Amino acid sequence: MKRETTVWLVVMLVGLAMLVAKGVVSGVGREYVQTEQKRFVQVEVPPPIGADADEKPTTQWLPAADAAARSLTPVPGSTELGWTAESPVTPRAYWEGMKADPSRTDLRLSVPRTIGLWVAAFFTLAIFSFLYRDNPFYKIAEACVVGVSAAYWMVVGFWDVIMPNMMAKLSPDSVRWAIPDVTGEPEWAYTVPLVLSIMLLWRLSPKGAWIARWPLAFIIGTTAGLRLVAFLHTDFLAQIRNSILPLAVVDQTAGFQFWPSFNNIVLVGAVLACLVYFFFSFEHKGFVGGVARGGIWVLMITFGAGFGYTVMGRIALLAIRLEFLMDNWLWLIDPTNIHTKIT
Amino acid sequence: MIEKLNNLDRRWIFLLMFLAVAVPIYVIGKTGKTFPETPSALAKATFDAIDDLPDGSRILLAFDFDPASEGELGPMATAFVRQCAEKKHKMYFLALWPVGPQLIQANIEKVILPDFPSYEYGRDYVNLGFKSGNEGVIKVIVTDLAQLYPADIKGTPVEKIPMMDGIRNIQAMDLIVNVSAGYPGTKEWVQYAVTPYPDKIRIVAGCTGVQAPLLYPYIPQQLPGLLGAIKGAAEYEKLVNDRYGGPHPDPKYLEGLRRMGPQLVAHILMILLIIAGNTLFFLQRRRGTSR
Amino acid sequence: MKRLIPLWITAVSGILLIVAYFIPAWESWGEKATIWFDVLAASAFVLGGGNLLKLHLRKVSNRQAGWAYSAVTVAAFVVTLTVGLAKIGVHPSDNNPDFAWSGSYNSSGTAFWWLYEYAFKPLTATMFSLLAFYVASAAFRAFRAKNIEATLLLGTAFIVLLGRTFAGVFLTQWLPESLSGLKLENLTVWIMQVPNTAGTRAIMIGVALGIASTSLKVLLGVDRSYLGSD
Amino acid sequence: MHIKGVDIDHVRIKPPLGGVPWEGVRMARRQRLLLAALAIAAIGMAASAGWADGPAPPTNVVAKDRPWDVGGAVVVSWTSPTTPVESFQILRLMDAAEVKQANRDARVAAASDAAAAVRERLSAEGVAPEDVQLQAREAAQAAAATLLSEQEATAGEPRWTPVAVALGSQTSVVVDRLSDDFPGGYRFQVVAIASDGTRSIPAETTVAVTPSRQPFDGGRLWLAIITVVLCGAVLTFIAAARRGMPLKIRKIAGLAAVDEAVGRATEMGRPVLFIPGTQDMNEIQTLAGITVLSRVGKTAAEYDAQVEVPTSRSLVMTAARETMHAAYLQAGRPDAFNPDLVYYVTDEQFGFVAYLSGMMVREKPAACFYMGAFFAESLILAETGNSVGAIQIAGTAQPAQLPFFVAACDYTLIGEEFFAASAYLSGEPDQLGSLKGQDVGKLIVAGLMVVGCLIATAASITGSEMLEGILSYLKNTMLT
Repeated sequence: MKRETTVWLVVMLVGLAMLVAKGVVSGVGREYVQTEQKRFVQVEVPPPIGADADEKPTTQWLPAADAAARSLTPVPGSTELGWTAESPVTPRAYWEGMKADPSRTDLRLSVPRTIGLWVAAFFTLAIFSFLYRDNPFYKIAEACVVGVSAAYWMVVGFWDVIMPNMMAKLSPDSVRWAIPDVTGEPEWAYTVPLVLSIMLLWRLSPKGAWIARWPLAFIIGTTAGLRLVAFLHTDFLAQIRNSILPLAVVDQTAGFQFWPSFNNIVLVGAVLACLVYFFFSFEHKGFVGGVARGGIWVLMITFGAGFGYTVMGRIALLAIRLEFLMDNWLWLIDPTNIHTKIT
Repeated sequence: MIEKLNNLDRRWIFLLMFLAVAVPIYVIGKTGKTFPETPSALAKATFDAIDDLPDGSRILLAFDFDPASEGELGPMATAFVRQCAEKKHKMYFLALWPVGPQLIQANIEKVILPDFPSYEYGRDYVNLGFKSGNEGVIKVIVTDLAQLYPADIKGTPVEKIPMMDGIRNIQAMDLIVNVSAGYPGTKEWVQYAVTPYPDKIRIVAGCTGVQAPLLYPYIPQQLPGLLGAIKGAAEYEKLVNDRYGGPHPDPKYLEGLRRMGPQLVAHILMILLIIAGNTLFFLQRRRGTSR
Repeated sequence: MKRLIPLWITAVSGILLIVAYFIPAWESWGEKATIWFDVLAASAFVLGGGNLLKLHLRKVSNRQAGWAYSAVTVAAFVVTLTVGLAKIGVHPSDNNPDFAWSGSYNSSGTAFWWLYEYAFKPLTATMFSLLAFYVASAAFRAFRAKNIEATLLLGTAFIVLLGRTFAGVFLTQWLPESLSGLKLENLTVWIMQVPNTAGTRAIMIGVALGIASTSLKVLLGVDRSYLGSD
Repeated sequence: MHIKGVDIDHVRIKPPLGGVPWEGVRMARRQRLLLAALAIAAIGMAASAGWADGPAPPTNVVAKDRPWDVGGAVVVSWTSPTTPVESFQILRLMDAAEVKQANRDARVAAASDAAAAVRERLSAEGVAPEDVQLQAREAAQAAAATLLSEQEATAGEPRWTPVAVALGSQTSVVVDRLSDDFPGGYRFQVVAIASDGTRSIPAETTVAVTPSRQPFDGGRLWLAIITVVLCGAVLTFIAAARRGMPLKIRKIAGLAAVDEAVGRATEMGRPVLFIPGTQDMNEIQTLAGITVLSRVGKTAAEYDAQVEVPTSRSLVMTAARETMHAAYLQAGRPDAFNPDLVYYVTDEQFGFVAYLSGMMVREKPAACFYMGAFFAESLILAETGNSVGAIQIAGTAQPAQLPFFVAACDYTLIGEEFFAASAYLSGEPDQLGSLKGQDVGKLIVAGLMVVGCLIATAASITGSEMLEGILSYLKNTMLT
């Protein structure tokens, strides 16, 4: 065995031992849930008091308790439907609940969620391990993230785009099994994306793969058209507008204002210098070169500021991952007081 | 020696960064102490934009971020929801990012359900959910909300939601509060909602550090208030806590302030690294020229 | 033919949308085109997902180096896709308990949600957080005052880094009120509001022009590499 | 919002059919009742001729469709009376369907308010829940019935709803959120309100007006002109280039490095990695990246280097395959093209990055191109590429990511340069012509900025109203 492997093996074993010790002494990450029986009945809801005389009652599904409270009678022939729902509770809520009434059965440890928590911790550590160097743990994590995320977006695309934005428009009746409240008439314009989609998938067929260029051409054409005006409107015109500033700010009561004037002059001058830098028709020589150089300096200051600002965000991201490990998983810290043992 | 340091294995730097973040989290987590914050003008402007509205105004809360940026944006989102709830504003949640609805739900569960139990879904707040289409969604809902949001996230048609009564589009909102992690986000809201309707739509935003510099050009005409990164979140948290938190605010409302601890240490580390890198560079150059 | 028709499609659809921007009656066309694009992009997942499966399955069947990881990818993909499309563990929505499929595919407690919450989320968020390490290494390695440009870059970053924490406030709090503009936190605000705004604005204007001219080239068929050749 | 005499917070304005209430007005459910009451009170006041103390009414009230708009808006104008006026209130005649709906809503609201009041009172007194329920119901029915009889009593009378307020100094106001097919057209009333809150007799429009949608959006006239000028400039230079006009264009550092990087990869026998951003085909930067790819692909085909193009979008994969195929064909080596090297990974940003990081560490590409729209992944990619010793060339228009590329890559194309790159690399004269067109755009920017700033400065110093007017036209009409 290589020395490095040995060292890492020892580190992992020690870590594991410490984890077990921590678990025995003060506990480690667990997830609890509260279960609840949901019951729904189909009832006739009369129109509200004061409504027009010709308004008809509507048929709705309501939680059984709610319907009973409003003394509504179930629709004849309908059956009560329901299932058991789970909602997460903090360990503290679980302990307090069980302490108050040890016979409660609605509060319990959730095995899938607890396993999930540990899986998440494993994945977190596996990604971090890449910082040391590429290794099998990272490779597993990488393989998982690629597979899960690719499928994740396919599922989102199907349920959030294809179903409501194409199928529901083309034929509302055909999607009622999944989107029961869908209304409206079929919109035949949506045959266009349907046809284009089919053409796009034509690529999979051995013949006529070039058909797929048509939808591509459509996408690129519409994109170019939309962006051209939108960018000229919002970024081009609006940015010129915002750059039109008085170079000498004079307040009618207070007189000449030095700092606002200075800032405006710097701002306008800097924008112009940067524009000169982007000018393609002239070589950066002589006067133009000098101004362009000033433009680069402004850009560099901009980049420096951007860098400094962004660093903040990146550190917060790391902080939240480490908080997850220390707080949710290892129970080392408890800033929001949710898993410190109650006595 | 200089040569060796210059080619320092970057894993040492990684280790330093790890410690710079992990140690403060542990210490602050154990002691609960945070660093003091002085709110900046922009944070105050954001706070005032929400606070100066009469109680019960309509606020559109667009949560355009994902769990990956929750570290920066989570505390802002929480504080926004809390301030709106304290001001009794009507909250309309929606998301342009597919995972936004989960984050909306998480904030409802974190703030509204425990601390504002009298608030009723559909009357005081509503979750309209996610719609795909990026800025296209904005372009549609500025004139016609029902076209894309015929129902809320639970599938309840908007006609049956009391607080949606009379709302044809988002021009009916008194303010848009956007929490944004990138595209689509604050820039698109400014471009497609505020710019075409400058008199009717107002927006304040909280965004990640990386976006903030890009949004400065829109301040203050198109974007009166902006919270940049966790620092902005911490400043805003302080403003909200000072107004509504009482002497001992709930620790869940101090997340941003707590996270400023690792931030400070990590920033100092970054600064030291820049100094170290340059010292090495100059030492090396001097040696290079004297040779 | 194989290139001419696509070129016409591009030109006509693009120019129509430009014109539609100015014509109130057509204004909604742009929105419709955006929705259609999403539908197309969602349909294209079949191409992408199919390609992913093909590549990894080939790796597995050829027993290429690292084939076991490809098998993991395939397994993760298939499992996620199945539980997501089949809505495994999803309860009906509260408004329609009689429609078994009416629940949201990602509601809490479902198998798809589990994968999202305990695999997707930690994996991507941790990957994102690696940036904290990389910025540190970049600061050490790349931020060196080699010339004026680099010095400006690192100097600004330096001030902003300090100015955005308590350290900056602490370091320059001794400055008298008359020089408060030089306090690091105020200097940071000035940098953001003046030079940074100017630089960003110039980039935005340039980008808008670049996008306009690139779009135009595409519409006119001057730039047509994306269409391939026969 | 408070203007004396018009307490907006207590007016619930019923929008036109399916419309939204006029902005700035908050709607609380119980305020519906107040609106109904107010409308009835207004009529009642008129009937009792109690205007004696109020100011003189405005005259010449005219409503006209707002020209060159998208419809749904009307301009109401009037002549102010000679007596001092604090504000004006503008009201609109409701049609039968609106009145019916408003009456219904008012009754439902009154009923639910009455029930709520009873419930609150009785619960506090400790009355049994069933009794509370019963009494609340009775109270609700009574309230609804009372209101219904009131409504029936005034059924034939015209009902006016407030739609706007104006300051005393104004003589016109835009009323929007109207419907383009309101039966019979809209009629308006204008009421003058004095500083003590007394109201004048309402002055009515004589002709009904229907808003309409015009064929052109006048508010975008200047945008249209600027679009035409810019596109025209690009087209002119493209045409000039085609006629053989020599075009001088400055060099861009970094572009020369493209060929060099591919050459180096060939020498080292390692692959070239090309990433066309992480956005889809509806992003122009992706298109620009793909155009650069066609050049890189062609060079690689000539050198016989291997180019790997992982994409994070299926459509980009499709387009990139077409491009690479064409590039190999152009280089005369179509047989060497391997479509499997252009492949889809995952749409998820960080899933894509996780894959790329691992792949870069394992395959150690000699050259990495990042050309397209990038977000947070920029630095992860650039740092990983750096750690494996690759030459890195980046191009993006995402200002936020430029600092990272500038810090960690060998060459970076900044913003507009990135779009220009495709034109340079192609070397075709008409592509270069477009760059000259872009320069015209920058001249327009500079000209407008200089002129605008001079006017603004002069206006600020002199305080001249004429200059302020010009400035306002420039900023608020031309440039919005």
